[in-house]
Amino acid sequence: MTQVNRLDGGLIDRSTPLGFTFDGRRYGGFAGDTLASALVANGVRLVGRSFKYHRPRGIISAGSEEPNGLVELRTGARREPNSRVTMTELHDGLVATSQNRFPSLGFDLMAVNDRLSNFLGAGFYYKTFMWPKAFWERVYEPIIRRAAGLGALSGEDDPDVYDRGFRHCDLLVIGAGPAGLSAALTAGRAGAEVILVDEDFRAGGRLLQESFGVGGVSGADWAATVVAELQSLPNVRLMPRSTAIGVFDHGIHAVLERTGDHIAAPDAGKPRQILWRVYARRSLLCAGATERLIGFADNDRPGIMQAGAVRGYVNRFAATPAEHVAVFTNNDDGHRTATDLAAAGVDVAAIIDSRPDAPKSEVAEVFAGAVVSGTGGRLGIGHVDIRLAGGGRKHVQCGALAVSGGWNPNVHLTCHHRGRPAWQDDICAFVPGEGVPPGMAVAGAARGVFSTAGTIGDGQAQAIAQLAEIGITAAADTLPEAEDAPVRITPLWHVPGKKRAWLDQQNDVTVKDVKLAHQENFRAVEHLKRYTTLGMAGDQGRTSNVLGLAIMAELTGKSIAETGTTIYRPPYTPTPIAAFAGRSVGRDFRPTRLTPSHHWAAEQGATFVEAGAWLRAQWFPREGETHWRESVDREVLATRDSVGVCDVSTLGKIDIQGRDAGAFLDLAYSNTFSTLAVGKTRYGLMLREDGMVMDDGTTARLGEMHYVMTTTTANAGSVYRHLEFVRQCLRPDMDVQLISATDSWAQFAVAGPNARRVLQELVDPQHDISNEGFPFMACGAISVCDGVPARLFRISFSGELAYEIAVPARYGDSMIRALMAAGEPWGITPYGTEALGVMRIEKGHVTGNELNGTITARNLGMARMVSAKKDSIGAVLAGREALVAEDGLCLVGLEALDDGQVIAGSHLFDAEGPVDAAHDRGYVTSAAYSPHIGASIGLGFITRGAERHGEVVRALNPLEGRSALVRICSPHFIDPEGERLRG
Amino acid sequence: MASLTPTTALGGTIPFDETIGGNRIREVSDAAMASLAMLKGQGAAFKKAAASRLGELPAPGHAVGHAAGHGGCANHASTIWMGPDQYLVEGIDAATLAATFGASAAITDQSDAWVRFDVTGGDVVAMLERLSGADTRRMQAGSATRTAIHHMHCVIVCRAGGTDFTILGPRSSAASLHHALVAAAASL
Amino acid sequence: MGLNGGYSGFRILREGLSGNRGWRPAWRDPSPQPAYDFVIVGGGGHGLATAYYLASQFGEASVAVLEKGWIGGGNVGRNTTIIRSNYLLDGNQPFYEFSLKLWEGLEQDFNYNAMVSQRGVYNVYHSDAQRDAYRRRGNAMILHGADAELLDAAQLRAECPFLNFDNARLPVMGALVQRRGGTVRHDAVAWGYARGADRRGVDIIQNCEVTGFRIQNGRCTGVETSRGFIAARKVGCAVAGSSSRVMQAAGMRLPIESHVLQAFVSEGLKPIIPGVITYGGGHFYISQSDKGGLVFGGDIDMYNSYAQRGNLPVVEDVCEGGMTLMPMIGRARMVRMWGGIMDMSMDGSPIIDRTHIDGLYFNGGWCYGGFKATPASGWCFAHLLATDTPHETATAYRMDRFERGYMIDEKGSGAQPNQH
Amino acid sequence: MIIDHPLLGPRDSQEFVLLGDASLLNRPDWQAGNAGHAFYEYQYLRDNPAGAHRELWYHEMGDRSWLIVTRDTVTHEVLKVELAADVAAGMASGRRAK
Repeated sequence: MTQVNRLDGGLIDRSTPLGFTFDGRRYGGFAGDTLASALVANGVRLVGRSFKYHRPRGIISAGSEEPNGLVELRTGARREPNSRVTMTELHDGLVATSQNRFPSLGFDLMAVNDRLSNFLGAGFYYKTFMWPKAFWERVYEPIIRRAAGLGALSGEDDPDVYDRGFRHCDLLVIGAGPAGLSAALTAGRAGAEVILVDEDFRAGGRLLQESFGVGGVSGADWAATVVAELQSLPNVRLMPRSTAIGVFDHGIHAVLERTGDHIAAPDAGKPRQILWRVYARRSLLCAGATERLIGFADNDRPGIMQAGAVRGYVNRFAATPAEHVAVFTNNDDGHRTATDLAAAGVDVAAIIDSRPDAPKSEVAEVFAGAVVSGTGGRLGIGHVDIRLAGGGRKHVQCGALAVSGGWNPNVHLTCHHRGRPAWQDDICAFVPGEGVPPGMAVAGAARGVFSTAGTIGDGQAQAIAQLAEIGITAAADTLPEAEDAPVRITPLWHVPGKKRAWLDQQNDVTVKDVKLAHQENFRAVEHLKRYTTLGMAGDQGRTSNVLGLAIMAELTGKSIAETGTTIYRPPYTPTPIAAFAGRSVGRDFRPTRLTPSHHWAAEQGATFVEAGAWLRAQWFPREGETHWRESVDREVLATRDSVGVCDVSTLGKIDIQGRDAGAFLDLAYSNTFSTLAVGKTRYGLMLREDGMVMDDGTTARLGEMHYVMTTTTANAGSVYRHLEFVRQCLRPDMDVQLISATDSWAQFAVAGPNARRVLQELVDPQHDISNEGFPFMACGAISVCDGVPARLFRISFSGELAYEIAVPARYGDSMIRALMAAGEPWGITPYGTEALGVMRIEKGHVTGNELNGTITARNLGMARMVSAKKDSIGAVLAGREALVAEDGLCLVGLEALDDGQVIAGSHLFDAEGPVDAAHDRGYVTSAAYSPHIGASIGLGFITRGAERHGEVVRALNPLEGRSALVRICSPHFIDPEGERLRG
Repeated sequence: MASLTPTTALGGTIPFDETIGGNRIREVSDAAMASLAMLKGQGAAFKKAAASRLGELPAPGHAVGHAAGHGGCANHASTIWMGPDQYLVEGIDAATLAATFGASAAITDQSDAWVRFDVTGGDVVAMLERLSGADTRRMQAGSATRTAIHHMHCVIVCRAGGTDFTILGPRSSAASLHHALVAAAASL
Repeated sequence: MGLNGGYSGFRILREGLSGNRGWRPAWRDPSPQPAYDFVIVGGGGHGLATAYYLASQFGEASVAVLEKGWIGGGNVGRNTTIIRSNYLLDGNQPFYEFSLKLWEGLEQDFNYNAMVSQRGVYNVYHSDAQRDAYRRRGNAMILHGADAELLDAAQLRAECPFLNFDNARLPVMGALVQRRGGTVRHDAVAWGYARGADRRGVDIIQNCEVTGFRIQNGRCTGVETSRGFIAARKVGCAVAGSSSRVMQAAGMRLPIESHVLQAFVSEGLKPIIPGVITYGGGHFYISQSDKGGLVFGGDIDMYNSYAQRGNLPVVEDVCEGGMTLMPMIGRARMVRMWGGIMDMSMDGSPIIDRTHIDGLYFNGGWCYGGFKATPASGWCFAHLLATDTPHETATAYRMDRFERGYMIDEKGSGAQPNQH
Repeated sequence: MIIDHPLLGPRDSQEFVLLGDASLLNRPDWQAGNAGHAFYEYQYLRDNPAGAHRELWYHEMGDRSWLIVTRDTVTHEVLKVELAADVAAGMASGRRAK
């Protein structure tokens, strides 16, 4: 199809034609077009449907504020709903599809809502759909939900990658219009580190859209010259296609750079977008302004546009919205549009200027003091009805209507710290007010300085002032000649009338809705917004808020300043969720920690399990084993019968040194460590200050001034942080130093009757590890395999004769292979976390399942471990009334009767008696099948448990319809006297 | 008796070494590292020992080359500031340090605590910009900072401004850190 | 209440045909009387609900709600609209279940459609230990008379096929589901209670800031406000977010810190998320509004704040979790992020109790769970105010539980508010 | 947010873990007669000011220092940053002086 509305000139590259489709139809455009300008050039006016009434919608703007021109862009997994055509850079083969219509954009059945609008006014749904009760979810809501939303997600995983980035600068300039370019140039020449961001793909802002020149050349050429100089400065970074979406505390700005949206798809490994965190010592907002429309009857027909946008399409993109264009304005700006249209050879049908003192025009008849009282046309504007100053009426044919209601400075980023804009009467607009983010200044149109000369001068002045605050001196250069017209505007918010006049075109909020909100006492601006949904659409009110509250001000008789505004929040423009996530998604959501024997375990075909940040071997399936239980049972039995080996490197290890190391541990642990002999290990219980158990583990004393603490895998980080708190904040007087040694060591548990025999194969002969020479709970620095430094701890989690042998992590892979080889004669069996879990339950050792943050030492039956002879964290608050209650919870063992199963998460009840919340006696924390005992066993907490060993209780799991009788017993199912440990 | 052979943090026998675009990413697995922390009230003895073995101690946020005859820390044998009274010493084993410092310091071997990647090339800063909030653009030889890379606690040491950096990360997270570096280099 | 003034489909037709001129203000804007029997400080959801139930359930006629700004402007106006009663502990479960039951009959009760939508709340689990903890919780819910289901991976996949079953950092193993949980149009809750209370004679007074309490020999006799002194037989404070600030005027220090919780909404999209989904491997939960916006959130910002705005790290953390759990939302665009101020208590559970000052009552410490609690909180606070005895479902919410050791700590994270 | 570390200069707050009110430095005497009540107040009661607030930040992804940050909870402005160890040492010596 030929580009019927394409004009001569413009900033497009006619040597690079591009093809695209909209709703399946093929169109042509050029490099330098946006999808919007290409659609305009092709005479496409109808691009969408409104949210509620499904009214025909056309493009009204040429910028990121566009509320109507929303399409589904691309196809398949890359489909992007609600994409603004005005921000979509045209690329060859681009595919766009209209939204929220059925069956077609031209004929939309849902448009019946428009006929029912009298019954569908603001908040109608709050007043009905209540009867019959059940109908809301079954009937009404499904209907409402089906109508919800505009575009649709593909439902497929986003195939693109997104990067995050970090940049630092002295001055961040937001917006590369005349003010921003001038500011960046001033700061750049002064040698400051400058970052200049602009959401457009071409720098220049309004200069690209206006016809007037700067310094004797066209605005676009002046911009190009400035850009060239900025690019030559090493201390200046230009970031096109980059939107400052949010201002956060202390000069942190979020900037979204679209690196892959102007092409069909990013290259492999390259990001679609980058979310930059820009640390700016100072920032300068040069975001320009957004033109307002005016409320009048049927002001939402396709073809009705911002007058400035019409200029933009004509001047920058060489595209006119129609052959005959009328202009409706309350300020001088509309006349510029008329002039530029005429200069481009487009017929200006009429200039309707609401001001009685409207200026004359060379290019068209001016109806001074007149207003547009209505429009007509099917799926787009065909004519305007004019109410003349004298009261007469006139009917003018046109294919487009350019409307200017004045300009709103883009103050949004100044409100991101909940700042409130201030009303400025002479320009009839809000300008930055109280609460602008510290470090930010505003220049140019964004603070109501509208003339080109004014913005260029203001940009320079504000840049100099901002840099001065951080001790950088910048010089003022002579400014180029440019237009310097004053703002001449007489406010007109809406043309009174019976028919609906639109304010928020996406959400279908009309003047009538504002009146209804006022009538029902939703008069506070926030109530107005929330009741009518004014300003809750994709543009977040950029095209509608001021109109709406101006009308509310009229109704309440308050001034606009008193009426105030709602809050602008980040992001400035809609931002893909994926961009905030960057690379930390999927498997890379968080880093994965691998054990030193990981690669070996993978070779063995181990099944792995996530244990916090770690990936650990869960079990090692063997040929012919069809169910995980077979593998786990085998691993347990082999360990208890002969010897097993397990990588326990994940346990936290903290090196504690200093003359006060023992005293330090006495404070951190509830039991005593200063008395521990060198070469010995002791179990330690660590409480939070509130008396609950924080962590437990064994701590070894390697020297007079040297301890090594072991923490649980899960708490390694938080325990280290806590110890640093004790060291730095509570006892800075103590001589103690901490360092994490978790990653330094590859540590293996070697457990079972033959554990010593295996180790003797590897431990260098000079070290005596016999039962006498190295008894239970002994520890020491030794060497293995001819002098490799190692640490040996005789501790046992399994309840068997066991050691933990640690070698430098680099030898971990080699060490596990050596252990397997040395243990072969005894059939050494590697075991994973499942078997580890079974054996610790059999032995009654607690883990995270038991230590759930509400458990005291007393609950664990370890009350005596909380020394009363010394100060230790948690000891005092552990003595509170409820925590020492006689009928408190007690850790017990649980054994299923008659082949039943103990299930973790079951609640415990007396065997006879009611089963309801009031009679809940406790719960099961851990459960496993014990191949050793040949029954399902578990650990749990039950009231008065210590006194109830032998009693049978009911373990109830109604969630899964299960119930079992279990016998309470000691948590030590295995070797309660600990003979195996000491063997 | 069996003899043990070391592997690199990434699990290989030869260190990873690849050039992606303008950047070279090289795993360094053979450097001795030890943490050195001054004990309370030992200031004088500690500083004396430090002077004899290390020379000048780095100020916060810095690393200082300690091997005689080489300037700065470009020779990868430097003392890195880690925290108040805490340092990480490259290129000297813990036993030697212990002998030097005696009871004036707490010394712990850290040779196996870290994975170390040296990243060099013209686009290194552009690559680090995608990984860390540290102002690597302004880092000069001898700047060193502990910071986060993709939720991992890392140390970034600048060997030569703009072109030559060392990144230390937790050894157990070597694969994740490596993946992050390679992805960043490839995304430029 | 008759048809005249009441809301109904018929009324909408009638008004629609007569130019919608008959709609009256949803609530009056009266000037404050010199004295009331009950003064409720705070015109948020809990304050308005308290006034509504004082009038509707306890027959109290002389009630005023004092709001320093516009009603519904607190957390009822800035939350993620979720209702549920999937609590573990005896001190909490019955209360939240009571609340859920009130939600189920609320709209007919106050004649306002708040769009209570019971589309289910899914808590996804990612490890055996997490499943066991959810099982314990689900069983507690059932034992207290609430509903709960435990889904395995296959069952969850059938209901939420878009979850990242194959490539997530932590495996998606199943979910604890409460079918009766869901969402509610949050603003409508405030307006519905306000309208219902107003129609029962309650004075709702906006732009009236309480600046102090008049306390004479240990008894609170009224409040000083920006519009003068207002006498009251009993004063109830429901100002979660600002509790410490307000109660300081009565010389009280609370086991509460104020923190900011951020929330986010996307552009309107065709329906794609079935219910409320919560990620157990990070900080992320999401639902989809009747307008089509994806409404999601995650963890609090960690630092004390009264600023009603947050910072980037949490935004990124939430989106990382969201993209990891459901990568299909990547190309959905966020249009707004905002922050509300939470009363983070020392055990993550609220306080509804008398104070050491006669005639002064306190309701607060709601953490980020206040919205779902609105009806029960209002009912129980009204019960306490009217009868001076705690409601049976709120007996555990005592001020002195910390000193005596009766914490209600669902997460087990102890006395660190930013961990709850 | 940016925390101006006394030793390292401006750092992104994302490198830190926040514990809470700096009053946690004032751990009561475990042997005092009213220790139970004192520890209750220490552990559970907060001023929670709307304004300047002294709070404990831990440089987890940094030098592992605990800092006392004085920050305005309404504006988020950081007014002062100190090393907690210095402050705690000062308090200890203050106690000894008494």
